Parts: sequence; structure tokens; C-alpha cells
Amino acid sequence: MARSVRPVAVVSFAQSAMVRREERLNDVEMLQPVIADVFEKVGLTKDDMGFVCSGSCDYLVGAPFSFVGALDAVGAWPPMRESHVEMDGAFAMYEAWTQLQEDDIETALVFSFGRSSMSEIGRVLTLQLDPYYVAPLWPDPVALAALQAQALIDSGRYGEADFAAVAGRSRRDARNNPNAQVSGDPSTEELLGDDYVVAPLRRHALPPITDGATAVILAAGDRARELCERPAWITGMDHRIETHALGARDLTSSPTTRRAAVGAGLLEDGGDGSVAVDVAELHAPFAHQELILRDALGLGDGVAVNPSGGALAANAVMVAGLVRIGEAAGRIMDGTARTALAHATSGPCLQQNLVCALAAEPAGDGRR
Amino acid sequence: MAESEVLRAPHVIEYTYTRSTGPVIGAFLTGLRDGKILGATTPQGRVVVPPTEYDPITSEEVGELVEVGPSGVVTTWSWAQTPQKDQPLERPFAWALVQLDGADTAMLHVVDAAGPEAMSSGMRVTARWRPAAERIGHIKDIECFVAEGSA
Amino acid sequence: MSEPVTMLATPIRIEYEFTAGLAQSRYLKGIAEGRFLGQRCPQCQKVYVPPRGSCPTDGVPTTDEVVLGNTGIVTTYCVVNVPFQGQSIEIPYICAQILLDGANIAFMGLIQEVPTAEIRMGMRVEAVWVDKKDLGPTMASVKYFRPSGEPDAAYETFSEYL
Amino acid sequence: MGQRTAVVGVGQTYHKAKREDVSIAGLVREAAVRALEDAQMDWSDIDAVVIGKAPDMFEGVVMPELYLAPALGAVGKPMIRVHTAGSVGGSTALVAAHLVASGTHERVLTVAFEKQSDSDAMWALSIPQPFSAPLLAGAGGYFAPIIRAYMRRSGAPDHIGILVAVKDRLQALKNPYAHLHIEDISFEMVRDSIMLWDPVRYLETCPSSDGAAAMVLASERVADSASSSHPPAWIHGMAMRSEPTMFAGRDQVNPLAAKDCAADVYRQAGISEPRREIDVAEVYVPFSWYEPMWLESLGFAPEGEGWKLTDSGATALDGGDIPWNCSGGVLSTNPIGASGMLRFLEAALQVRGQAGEHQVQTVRRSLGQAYGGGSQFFAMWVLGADKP
Repeated sequence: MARSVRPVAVVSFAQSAMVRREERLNDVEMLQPVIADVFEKVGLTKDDMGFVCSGSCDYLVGAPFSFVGALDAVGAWPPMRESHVEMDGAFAMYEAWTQLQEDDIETALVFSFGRSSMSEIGRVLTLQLDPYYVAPLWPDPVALAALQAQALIDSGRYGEADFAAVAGRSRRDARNNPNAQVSGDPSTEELLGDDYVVAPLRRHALPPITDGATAVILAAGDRARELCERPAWITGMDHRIETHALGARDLTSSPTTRRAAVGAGLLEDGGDGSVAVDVAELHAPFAHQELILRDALGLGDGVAVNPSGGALAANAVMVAGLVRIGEAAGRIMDGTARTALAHATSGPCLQQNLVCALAAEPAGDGRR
Repeated sequence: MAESEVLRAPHVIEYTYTRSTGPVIGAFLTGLRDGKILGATTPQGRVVVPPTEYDPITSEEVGELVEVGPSGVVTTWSWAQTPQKDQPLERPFAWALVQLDGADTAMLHVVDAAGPEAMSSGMRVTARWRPAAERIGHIKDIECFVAEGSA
Repeated sequence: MSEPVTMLATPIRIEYEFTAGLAQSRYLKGIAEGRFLGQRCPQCQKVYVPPRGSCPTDGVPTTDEVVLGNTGIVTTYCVVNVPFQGQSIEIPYICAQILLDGANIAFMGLIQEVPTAEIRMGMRVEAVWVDKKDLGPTMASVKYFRPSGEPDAAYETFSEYL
Repeated sequence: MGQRTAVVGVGQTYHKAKREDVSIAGLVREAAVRALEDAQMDWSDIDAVVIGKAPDMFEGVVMPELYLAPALGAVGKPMIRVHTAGSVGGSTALVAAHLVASGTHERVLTVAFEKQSDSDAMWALSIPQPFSAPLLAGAGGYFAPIIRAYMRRSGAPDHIGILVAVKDRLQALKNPYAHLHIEDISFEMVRDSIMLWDPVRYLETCPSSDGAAAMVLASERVADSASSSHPPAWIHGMAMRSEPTMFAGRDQVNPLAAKDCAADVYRQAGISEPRREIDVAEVYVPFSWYEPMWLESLGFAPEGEGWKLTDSGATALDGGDIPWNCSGGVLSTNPIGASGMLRFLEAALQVRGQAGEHQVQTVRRSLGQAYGGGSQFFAMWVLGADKP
């Protein structure tokens, strides 16, 4: 269903430094340089944008309508065609991408911002849960992810050393990412010396608490070619949600990630095919979730997974998904990859999953 | 401006929400208050616990409510060495998905156990109720689950 | 057996550590000194108060600081006669949009020392501050605005700010 | 505007101050099930779900679409959550419509709701923020000075706001779903109600409601073969516009974003004289004075003369040539997140001939409009009985 008909590409990507706590700047001040940067890279201004869409969450700052003021970082004047989702910026990009499938606009700015440091982030995320049966028990996100990790261990497919290996590789890759928050070169043995936060998850298997902002610019057809030497063409994009009832899911798999990859044109429907891309940026906030996602997509050893360090290196809530798309697109724009997959997730234990397929060439027969 | 000159202040959002339950959630909570656990039957004959007004996969309306448990099987668990604010127990405990006898889905709750070595997937547990006089129609009317035979 | 359960009470408390940011911190430090500090947009030259750090129409940082006067114009107003949670003033009272001299944007302020029947669009007002020793980086430092006694401003001079 | 798109199913809840008989899921399902029944579809027929609501603090559930996915038939499907302040119900419908117009999906369920009685809207909207000025005026205090500015600018007499308040409440008596049914509503009753935010009286403001609205949007192929007993309402134009809350020289009475949004939607629909070419309009009027103000912004009257249309009775269901808010509007029903979608939905009801007692005779084209924030976010659509 969700394959590009009109060719649309990511032509610019910018992000703030991802930090444990942004103490100096308010949301507008944090966003403003990122927006300026994403425009500057392609020599555009806000007046060139056909559509603007953003993603953020009121509860992160504890204020209703917190996205309203953030628009001042763009300067919404003259009035703009503009919308907002209370979701990760990756979903805002999906909205922009669908609207670009219609012919009346050529460009879109997508941005998101989130600071996890201001609130008791674990408790904020608990409020995502069923308000009658689950939230009143106040399970924190680590507790729920740990249930998933234990189920994965029980399945016999992976163990704690595999989780540590994912975390170690993430930190090594993050050394090449100037915006990453957590990097280093720890051995699996060292990491296995970490304390449990909620067993079987040790400290290294958890995402950091991160503040940050990000933005991308999308452009259609020839406009993309004018703006960018190597546009990262979106060849397909899809997202799918699972039931909220954790006890009605198989937590060790991610069928909706696979379904979204089919929707994005990366896999055939049915069968046990594998996604073949040069790079995959997977939004796996917890180490074991990367393993679940790799299996769901059938990623082989030839795929570079999370060369940015992924969400274990920086995980600004509402931002980290769109950063995955930006990082994957960046590899195509800098010529280091021909094809890429980006994934974003939302909700407890990978409840909702988005897959974006990117390539150095537009999809198919160049229709329209 | 130096970082130290930026103003910071605490901020609190606090409210006691009053949630009307509707018939299905209300029946489950009434059951808990009265010391029994109810599940909802889906059109395919599956029993959903805790019950929602709808099948958690197909969204079809559920039918009859049936009593399940109070014992069941741990399908997965995790160990909270450091309990957090508002969580059900103040000493270290296990989070668990428990599939009650007679149910086709598992529910989230906690297990009071001596330590992680006392926990395993597949273990049988049973509900430990709060005293009847303290039960109000809340998921915490079940104080926790405990290993079957240890109650 | 007692009545069925139909209601579930769920107390929720989330604590935050709020950061004012650079622009608002500067503004509040000005308030602590008993003056209003605005910021000018380098592109459109408009002066914003309170400043938010970015020009809402141009999307560029506002960095030039402008010291504004203590007086201004009531551009429009309403008389509040409804109690609500968190309200600290006895009703009825006047709530007005005040355009400070030198600013290009009005903000909401409390008007006192004038009967509600006598307030009008264009009235000149001045800020009344708490005692110097009580000044702090908080909007509570400005007690309210009151008529300054100057002649009213002509409608045409502020109609573009409505 | 992409491919042809139509409304093929609509549903709403009975709106009340407190819907204490349902859970949040029960509330949204009540509207969604009615929309599916109207479209003669099942959960499994739906390709994607788009949901909208105002701030999460109203219910204390963060991103409630995660919890509501299985309640709304979204399992295994795309689900999007929109939040654009008070305009959200309208924006949500438009995001859903674009999913069809872009060729992405063929049948999209869109839902908007608010269960304000889980908390208190006045509390949720006025949570004091550190360092900000203490909130002086509550919700209506923001709009009352703007209304005063309109009165000054247009020279409108004081009774115009009362006329709208009476008219919309009379019309609500013909809408069984409306929250307020004030049987003995009268000019005197509104005039004598307490002046909350002078110049705005109590009965010139909207209530706080629990409620939900839902629609099924479909592609041309699906709409042509739809088995619903009512005809499709085709989208002839749709637009969104935003501008900043505050900026130097901003016209708060007649915001440019409102005018631009109207101009865009009329251009798409080929409308040059809205009053003549549109048969009925559902417009977001939470304070009665916003009717004359939007009559001007939306081009139904020249600037400064909207109140004359209201005064002449032109906007009344009974005898007016351009009836506004036949359902009773936001003044009679206000589940905030759903209020905008109700405008869009009522526009569809009129085109489809489903409005019952508040149906306008022979509707070829209708308008739905929603606004939010500080009169800064706008969403509009024009629907028609004929294919565009």
C-alpha cells in the first residue's frame, strides 16, 4: 500500500547535540539552531516550505499545548500549512510524506523536540499504559522491557551476553557520532559486570535519558534533485500498531515491524524473506529490542546496524525515531550507502513500529 | 549568559482523576472487591483477563464474563530490586505476566518472592488478596501473587 | 453485597525541574531589577516583551536587549467576574492587554486602582512594583498596572495591535 | 488535493457533561461503531485509524492512542495521533482525508474525543507554569478582550452575541446528540445571565462536555460501491493554516491564517461567493461573538459587517439563507478534542441528508471549520453532494 508513487526524498537533516540535560535553553531556543541548520544545508528558508509538521509530547514538559510555542522557532509567518502529531517526529514525517504524494506541494519541513530530563520520565511513560488496569500499578518502562527480555531469554534465542554485545557495539559506533551521548569501547565482560536495573536488564541495556531536537526537509521529484546532490529517496514507508495488552502479545517477536517493512516495499508479503539494505537504523531503546527487530526484518551480517550508535547512544523521547531516519538518509546523502532502512518505535515493548525505506535511486519506473 | 544564571524551578502536575469504568471494567473491579477475578469471553470463545469491552486483537465486542483463577502460570517476569514510588510492594519483588487458569491472555501484576532465584517462567502462582474490608474495586485489591502452595 | 463499582480514582503526581531558558531568564533578571527588558528582532526590528528567544514571525534569535518604559497603553481588556482554581484576586477585576512604550507587542496584565466601569481602550497605565526589598526574578514583582493620569492614546495609535 | 475522497460513514456519541456510564474506550467506540454501521463496514474493512484529542492532561493518559488501538480496530494497522489544540478535531479529519487523497489507503477511520469529566478542563488548561505570569483570566479571559476589540472595530451592538447564543441553543433542541438542551432558552435568559468576562456572559460561552465523533473516509472506488443508505459526501476542498500565537502587529480579531485557510479551500472548491454557493456551515463558535467574527474571516460578509448578517437572521436554521451551526454548534456541545470534528461531521450529515430535525433543505455544498490555540490554527473542508 504505502509505496512512493511520486518520488520524495530526504534532502537535509540536522540535529542538536544529544545531552543528558539541556539546562540553558527552553524548547524554542533548543530548536531554533537546528531549524536554521536544516535550512542552511540546502539554502532554503521557511518561506520555501509547502508544509510543516512536528512531533512532541506535552507531558514531557508538563504543559498543555507545549508544541504551540515551539512554532516560534520556525517563524510561522505568513501563515503556514502546518500540523502536529503527539508522536515521535518519524510519524510527523509520515504525515508529510503522504501529503507530498499529492501534487500541490513540493517541500516539507519536519521537526521534533523532546527533553526527557525535565520530568520523571519513567513515570511519564507509565501514563501511556491502560489507565484502569496497568498504570495504577506504576510499572516503569524498564520493568516492562525486562519482561520482554526475560521472554527472549526463555525462548532460548538470546542471553544476557548478547544484550551486552549489542550495547558494546553501539558504544563503539557512537565514537564516530559527534552528537552521541554515550560512547566508549567496553568489552562484553566489562558490561556484564554492570548492576541489574530490573533483571534481566543491566544498566548498559537501557537507553540514556536525553534532551534534543531534530529536523529534516523533504522534497519531491526534480526539486529534490536541485536541492541535493544525492537525495535519499523514500521508496516506501509504513507503520503498524499492536494491541496494547502485553499479555495478548508474543513479546519476543515484532510482527508489526515486519508488516511495516512489507508495506514499505522491503519484503514480499508472506514467506521468510530478509531485508537486504546497506544500512539499518533501528530505534531499539533497549539492547534486546535490537535483536528482536533484526530477527523480524531478517537482517543479515552484511547489514550495518545502527552505525550512529542507535537509541542506546542517545534517546531523546519523540526525537530518536526521526533521528534514525535522518541518520539513515545521511548515509545515502554522503554516498556511503545505496540503500537503507530506518525504523521508529513508540509505546511499551515495541508496540508501534514504523519502517522507512531509503535509496540512492527513486523507486520503480520513475512514475510521475 | 552563564549556565548558572539560567533560572530553574520545580514544577508539579498533580491530580486525582476520576475514571468512570463502564460495564466491563466496572464488573471486573466489583469482582476484585468481592474477591473474585473475572474475564470476558470473545466471540471466538477466548477468555480475556483483565477484561476489556473488546477483543484485544479483533476489537469485536466481548460477551459473557466468567470467573477465572485465582491461580495461574507466570509467562514471563522481571526482578525489581529497587521498588519505585507507588509500585505495589515496597520490598524487592517480581513483575510478572500471569495467565490465570481459564484465561487465554496474561495479566500484569507482581509476585512476592524471596528473590529472583525463586522465580521462573512457567511457575504456578496464586493471588494473595487484601483483607476484604480494605478492598475498594482496584487492581491493587490483589495485593500480589505468590508461589502456589506458599500462600 | 454492596453497590457495583462504577468509578476508579487514580491519583497522578509527576514532578518536573523546569528550565526558563536564556531569554526568559534575562527578562526575569530585569524584573528583579524593577524594569522591563525586551528583545529586538534583527530582521523585522520589532521589540518583543516578554522575549522568548526567537522572533515568532522570522524564526531567528532575538538578541538585542531593549530597556522598555514603565508605562503603556491598554489596547483592550475584559472584566473578570468568574472564580477559577488558582485565582488570587478578588472578583470582579480588570484584565487588560498592555502595550508598553517601546514594545511592539501587548501582554496580559492586571489593572487596579480604577473602578471597573471606568476602564477603557487607550487608557495610559503604569506598572506598580512591589517594595524594592521584595523584588525578585518572578512576575509577582509587578503588583499590577494603574492609570498613569496621562491623556488617553488615540485609537489609531494602537489599533494595529488588536 | 490528490485523489477524490468522500465521507461514507459518520457517528457520534450522546454528549453530556459527564458520561459516567462509559470508560474512555467505551466512549470512543460508541462513536466509531456508529460510523462503521453507517458505512456498513466492519473493523476489518478499515485500513488505518487517525485519532485526535486535545491535551493528554485532560484524561491523564499520555498518547492514549497506544491504549486505544485495540478498542478502535487498529491492531496490525497504521494509527496516527493528531494534536493541534482546539482545531484538532478538524485537523484529524484532514490528516485522515489526506491518507486517502494521497492514494495511501482506501478506507480510513477517524475519531476524535475528549472525556473531560475524568478531570477538570479548567484545571488542565490553567496548570500554572514556573516563571510565567499568574493566570489572570481563565479560558474566556483570553478571548474576551479580542471580542471587545471586534465590537469596537465593527461598531456591533451588544445584543448580537445574545442572538447567536439563543439561536444556537434553539437549534440544539433539534439535535438529539447535543449536550445542552435548554428548553426555555430566550433572549432575556441569555441577557440576564452573569457577565463572566465582560463583555462575555455565561450563556454566551460553551459548556464542557464528554463526547466523541467518528467518520469513515473512503476512496472514490470504495465510495462508488458503498452500500450505506446515505450518499457519500465528497471533499471539494480541504486546508489547514497556522500562525504564531503572538507577534507584533498581529490581527487577533481577523487573523490572516483564517482568511488564507478560507481562500485556499474556496479555490480548491471553485467557490467565489461563499454565502451564495455554500448551503450550510458548521463553524467553531465557542463564544457567541465568534459567529459574526468568522462570518467576516470566512468571506460570508465584508469586514465589519458580519454582525449584520447575524442580526438579520441570515444564519438561522429557521428562515436564514446561510444557516450556521444547525446542530447547536460548540455553544451547545464541547468535548474539546472532538468539537472540531463535530463541525466537519455535521457538514457531512447535511450533505448526506442525515441531519434529521436540523437538516437544511437541499444541501449541495456544506462547510466545516475548526480553530484552536489563540485563534491561530485553522482547519476547513468543503463537502459536496456531487463529485468534485
